[in-house]
Amino acid sequence: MSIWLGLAGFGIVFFSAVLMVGLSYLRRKTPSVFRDIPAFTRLRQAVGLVVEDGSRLHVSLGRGALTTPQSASALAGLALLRRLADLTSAGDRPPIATSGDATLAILSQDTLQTSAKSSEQAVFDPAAGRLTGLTPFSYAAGAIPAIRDENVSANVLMGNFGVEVALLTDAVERESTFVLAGSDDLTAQAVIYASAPEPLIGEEIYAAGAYVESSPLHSASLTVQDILRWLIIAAILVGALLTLAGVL
Amino acid sequence: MADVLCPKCGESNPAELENCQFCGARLTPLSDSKPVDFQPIKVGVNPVKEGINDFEKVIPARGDPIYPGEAPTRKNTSELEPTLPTWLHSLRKGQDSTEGTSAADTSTDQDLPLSPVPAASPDSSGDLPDWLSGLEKAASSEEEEVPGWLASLRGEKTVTSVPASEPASEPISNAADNLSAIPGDADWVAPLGSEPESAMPEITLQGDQQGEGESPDWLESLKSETAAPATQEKPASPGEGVPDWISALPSSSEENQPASGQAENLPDWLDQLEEKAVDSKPAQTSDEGKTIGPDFPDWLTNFESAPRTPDVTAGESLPDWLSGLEAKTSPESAASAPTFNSELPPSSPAHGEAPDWLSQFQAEVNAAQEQEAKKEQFEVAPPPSAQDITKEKETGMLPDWLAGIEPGTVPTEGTPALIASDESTTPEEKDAAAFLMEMPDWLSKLKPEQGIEDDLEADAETSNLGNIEISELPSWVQAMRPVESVVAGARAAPPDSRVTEQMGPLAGLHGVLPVGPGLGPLRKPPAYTNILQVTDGQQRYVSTFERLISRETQPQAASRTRLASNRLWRWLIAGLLILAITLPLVTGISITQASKLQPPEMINAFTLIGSLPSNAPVLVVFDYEPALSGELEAAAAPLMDHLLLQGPRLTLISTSPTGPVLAERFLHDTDSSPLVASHDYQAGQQYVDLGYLAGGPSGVQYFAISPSEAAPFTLDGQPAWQLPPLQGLQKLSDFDAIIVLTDNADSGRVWIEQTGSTIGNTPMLMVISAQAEPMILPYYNSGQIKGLVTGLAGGEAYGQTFVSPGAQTGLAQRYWNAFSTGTLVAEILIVVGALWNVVNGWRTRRRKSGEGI
Amino acid sequence: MSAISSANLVDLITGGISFLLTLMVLSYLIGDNPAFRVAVYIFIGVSAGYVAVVAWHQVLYPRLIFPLLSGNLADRLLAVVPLVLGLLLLFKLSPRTARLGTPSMAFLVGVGAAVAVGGAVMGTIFPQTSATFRLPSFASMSPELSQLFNSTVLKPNLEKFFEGMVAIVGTVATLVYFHFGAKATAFGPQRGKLVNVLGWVGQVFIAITFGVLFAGVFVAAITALIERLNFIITFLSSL
Amino acid sequence: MNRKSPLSSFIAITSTAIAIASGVLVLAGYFFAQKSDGQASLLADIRLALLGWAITLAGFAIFIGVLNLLQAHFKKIQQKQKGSGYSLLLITFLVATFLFGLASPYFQGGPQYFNDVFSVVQLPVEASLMALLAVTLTYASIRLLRRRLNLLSVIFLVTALLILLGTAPLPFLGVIPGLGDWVRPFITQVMAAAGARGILLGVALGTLTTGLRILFGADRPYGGNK
Repeated sequence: MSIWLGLAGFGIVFFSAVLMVGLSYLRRKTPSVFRDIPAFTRLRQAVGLVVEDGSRLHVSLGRGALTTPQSASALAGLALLRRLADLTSAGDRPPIATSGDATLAILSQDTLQTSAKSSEQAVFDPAAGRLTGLTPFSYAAGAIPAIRDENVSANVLMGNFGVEVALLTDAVERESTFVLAGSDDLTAQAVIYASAPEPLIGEEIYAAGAYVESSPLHSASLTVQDILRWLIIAAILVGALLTLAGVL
Repeated sequence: MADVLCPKCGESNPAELENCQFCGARLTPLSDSKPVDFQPIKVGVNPVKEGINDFEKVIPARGDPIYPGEAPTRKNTSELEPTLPTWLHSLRKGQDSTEGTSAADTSTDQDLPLSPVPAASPDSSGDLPDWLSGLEKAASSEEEEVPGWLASLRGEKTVTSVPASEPASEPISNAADNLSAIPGDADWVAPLGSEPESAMPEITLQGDQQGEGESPDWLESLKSETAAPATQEKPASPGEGVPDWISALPSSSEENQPASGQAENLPDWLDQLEEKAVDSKPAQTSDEGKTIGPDFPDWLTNFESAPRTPDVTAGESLPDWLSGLEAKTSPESAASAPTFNSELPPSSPAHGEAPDWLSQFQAEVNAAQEQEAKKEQFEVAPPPSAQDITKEKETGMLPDWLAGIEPGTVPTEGTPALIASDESTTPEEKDAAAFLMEMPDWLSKLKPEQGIEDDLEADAETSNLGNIEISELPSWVQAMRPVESVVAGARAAPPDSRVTEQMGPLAGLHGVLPVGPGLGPLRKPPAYTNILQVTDGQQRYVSTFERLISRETQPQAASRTRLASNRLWRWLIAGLLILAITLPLVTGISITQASKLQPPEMINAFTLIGSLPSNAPVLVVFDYEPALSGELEAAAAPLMDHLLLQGPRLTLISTSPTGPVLAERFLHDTDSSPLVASHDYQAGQQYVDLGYLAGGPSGVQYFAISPSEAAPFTLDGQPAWQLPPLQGLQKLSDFDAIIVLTDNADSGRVWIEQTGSTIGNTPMLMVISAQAEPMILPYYNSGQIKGLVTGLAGGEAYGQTFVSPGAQTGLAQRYWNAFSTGTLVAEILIVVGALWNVVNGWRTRRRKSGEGI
Repeated sequence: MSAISSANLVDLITGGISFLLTLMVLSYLIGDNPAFRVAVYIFIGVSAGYVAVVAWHQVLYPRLIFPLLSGNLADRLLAVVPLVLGLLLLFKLSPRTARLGTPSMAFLVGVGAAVAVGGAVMGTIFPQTSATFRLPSFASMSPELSQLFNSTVLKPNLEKFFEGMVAIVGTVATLVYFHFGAKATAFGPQRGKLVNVLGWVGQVFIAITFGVLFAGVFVAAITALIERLNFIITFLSSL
Repeated sequence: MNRKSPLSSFIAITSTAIAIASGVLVLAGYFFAQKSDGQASLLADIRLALLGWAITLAGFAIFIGVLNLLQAHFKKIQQKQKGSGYSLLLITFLVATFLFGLASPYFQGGPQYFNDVFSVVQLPVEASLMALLAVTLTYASIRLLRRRLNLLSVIFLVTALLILLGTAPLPFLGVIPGLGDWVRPFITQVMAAAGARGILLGVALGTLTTGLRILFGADRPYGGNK
């Protein structure tokens, strides 16, 4: 039984992989259109303002350890960080990246360094990618000073958070700066929904790549998600009918 | 247009003559110029710069331009000549490249006048089948000259997508070679070949064989042009088209070198390369836009606005084009969406105008009074760019510039838009998007016609765009003039040195263009601008522009002022909550009767615990953060009290680093959990603490498969599985019960899902924080969890169901009153506060609207 | 005697420290202030140190040092790989040498991505999908027509059936809400009618879900507040 | 990123190769964990081994992270930046805790004292931070309608209030009948569960594609060029 389950799982992954590659090539000819997510629009404006007034951008990547399934949200956050770092590369100061997991902190430094190099900025400050704490709350508490003291005018909280995200959104609210927040954790999403002006719900955080970067592969991923989505819906409905009929 | 004025001597000649009968200077190219001229430029990357540097370089090569000081009115047609080289050059390049590859071209030339589309199709089908289809579709839907445009558009598409990946993947020098060795390089032929086809209709309208006659020296001019950048690939040649080309390449090749090597991420680097190569387009259209002398803003606005005509018309007929347009809005930039949408309406009128605007332009060429009309605009035209230059100089707000240009290019262009989704990897693009906010405001000011009136509405701005299309073309024609004088001065210069211009508005061009990877338009440009001769007219516009900037920064301030945080509310909430909680705790009065709720899942847990045999091995998982220890200790205390009363052998484990300590504390700390601590369980005899189980889900799975391997040691580092509490336990299913204390739905799910296959008949109970309930409850309903205690309420209910023999009251009971009062106060606060905020917000909104009226 | 007093003293000191720290943190309610900062930085330092210690005692020692010192050849060989990768990580300490540590991070990222994908498919997509269509089958509901009207069988089943239906609608609608694909129109990207309608229903479900979760978080938070205040009170009363 | 040295491009290539290879292996271990006879397959063993390494490596990374933390705060102190006093505090407590923790197993009652350090410093602070949320969240929900005044926000608040009323008894009244035993369970177990499921499935889809992009080597956060 579990063998079949494994095969099915493999099938899904393989199917989506093929779809992604194929679509990413099609996308080059006919790009796809995606629904408007206002949060990203505002993010662009905020980033623009950051570059203009020489303030700083703060990206917080959460505390999802790489060895856990929660890593994906952090990886999405890293992809976004790279884009934003490029966008603000000409700003007076590079963005700050805070994270609650050591591996993420290292990755954020790599990302910022790469961006700094590609934008030919000689100076790269490793302190720009910080580990602010190794437990969820110490991480959040450690990120608060970054939000308050470093002339940050736009915050992006994207990654695996728990309820501690409320501390961050609250600190941002006190500073009345911009914040775009999203998490893969449901409780965190609920908190964000209530406490952040620009919440990203559910899988929207994974769309950041496509909305901010829009490389063919990213937009292809969204289309793949849509396709799988409808497959799942179909599965649910069929399954429901079958159970009703007593087959399952 | 009966007569043509000779560009050199100004005498008028019969139109059919190709050379001036008086001075022998070439005449005909002029008439071809307009149509072909802006096509390549508007359409794609290279054409734009090719156009530009052709224009710079071919001027010397071609016959004498107007002499400086001659009255424009007399020389009106010859003023237009400067524009020749642009199209002419691209045309020539196209032709000789196609000649270099396929002899079919010449034949197609003859065919073209009869039927443009078939003409294009034969050899297009040869190398570029995909745009052929688009071409045919287009031809069906467009009038006379449009097919050509479409063809070129299609051609452009292939230009960017096909060859791009090639040169980009190799070192710059090779890429440069590719450029210079045009006939040799197939990739190059494709795009270049596509251009002449697009141009054909117009060419054949007026003397095309003449075009062929000239081919040799075009070839060399072409060579010189491409060779120049190839040899000197350095930031100092921005005005160049090709250097840009290359400047774009480093960014791609450099960034991709590591990638290009490896086979695994082929898809990635391939598309990256294409992206990068494509990037060169927005990159340098914008760069020219901001750096090149006065005329360029108009150029760009022209070239951007012009293509709109075919594209939009095509947009109706060709769905994929339309999707191309759409593509801009969502994937590329959410920000560009509004502007794009707002732009569509004006663009459709635009395409209505453009065709006749074209023909009208042809007619205008010789009409003096028309020229006069344009001269006004010419006076107006340069300043915007003057403003820009000064603007770059003072405030590093180039992105606005870009933004100003992008909306023009990006949403309106059909085919490039297809690429645009790739482009957007360039910082520039992003910036443009990021700044689109400000763009409408000042771009609208940039339009000479618009002057300094400011309205922030997008539709107003787009209407401006609409006007530009009609009115601005003349201005760039005019704008050639100063350049003429410059070039006339530097005519003798060799092809390469034409790059470095000494004076005139175009001067400094080359110091300007940022070259190299990541050099976004956000970059503050080098101080080259001081060699600009700024006329007082330009000065006027500079000041104007400063005003614009200052105005433009205002919305920024506005957007900064968000809802100010309200301290008073915080203090009020804090004070009331603390008061409401402290009073019951201090006084200890009971104002709330015990909960009568007996959730079935809690009852199940109760009966299950009660049914455990004594000395039963029980695994207790401590998976909560210290932050929630208060809630979970209160919730779990009654259950654990009940459990310990059965005298089981406990095995403790945790997947959070802090878990083990919390477990120890929970078992022993008399303050935080008197109920449990009273049992005084002894480590090693009655329970074993396996400590921290690293690795999250996989760790749990590992533990589920083989506990003794996954967690071999106790908290204090001694081998655990020989200790009495673990005697005779090998598998997870050997435990009589598994109790998971967690605050986090994820870790709860992990334990349920990862142990599912190995847990056997061992029942799993959970004590969870209230926040995890909705995610965990389904597993109770599905029978994967046998019992559940949720939060303080669950603990209290359990405490009601199971009365500790010592008749001690657990934390839950002690907290219960405070909990009820505290929650009540919070509820009231929320309701009142929310209403207050609604009313307030409504009032402020009404006040605002009142001011607005 | 002295032992007792010393024990009390220890309790007093430890309790006093916790008490002070609690007050310092709660002072954040008034506003950000040095006291809060001090408490937070101490907290960060201690927790980081604590986690590092746990990492040593519970991860590195048993998984790396122990096998290397007292393991058989296979164990040692297996332990060498993470040792090398770990040493490479040390290069990450300086931006100049950081590149050398890249392979280790690449390994972590690769494994992490795989764990994420595997967990998403096997851990969420399959179980959650199958869990959604748990409806009482009509077969079980009415083995015989006579039983169909037997309320003891029918009523709970009908309830279950209704709940199951709501669950299906809710799940599907929520899924649909996230649908990204759209058609560009003059008014920006628009989704199909059906998608919009279902998506709106989904949004309602999302709002309800978040409401429930938010209430849960709030209860947890207020319980923590109660626990803290209770601690303060007990400490003060113990003086 | 690195046009400079062939070394760096070599590193980039090998890194991407490592990432993809390890990822694919682990993934295969997920799906083909069991042989037909139900025994763990070779792939499953490989996966466990790789995961073991990853976990160990993550342990290493914690130390790197701690060292980074120390670096950053040392720098703050050296440059006498604002708040360097706090940094000093942090460093002191970090080092002290760490050394004490390392030494604790080797003297009498050490582990107990170490646990005390935890429950004296970390636990109260974390619990207090959580307690702060009670106020923060109340404030947030009050501001919500000011920020986004729409039907969904209202639904959100009303649901939250209903759940609160159904969870906590009112003084002197107890839980409102019907609310605690019918409305709350229905909302929580049926509606919220359904919504949560939908969101979780969506998140899983996003996770899937994000992970795949990594496995393609398309996204390379590890200092690749993307």
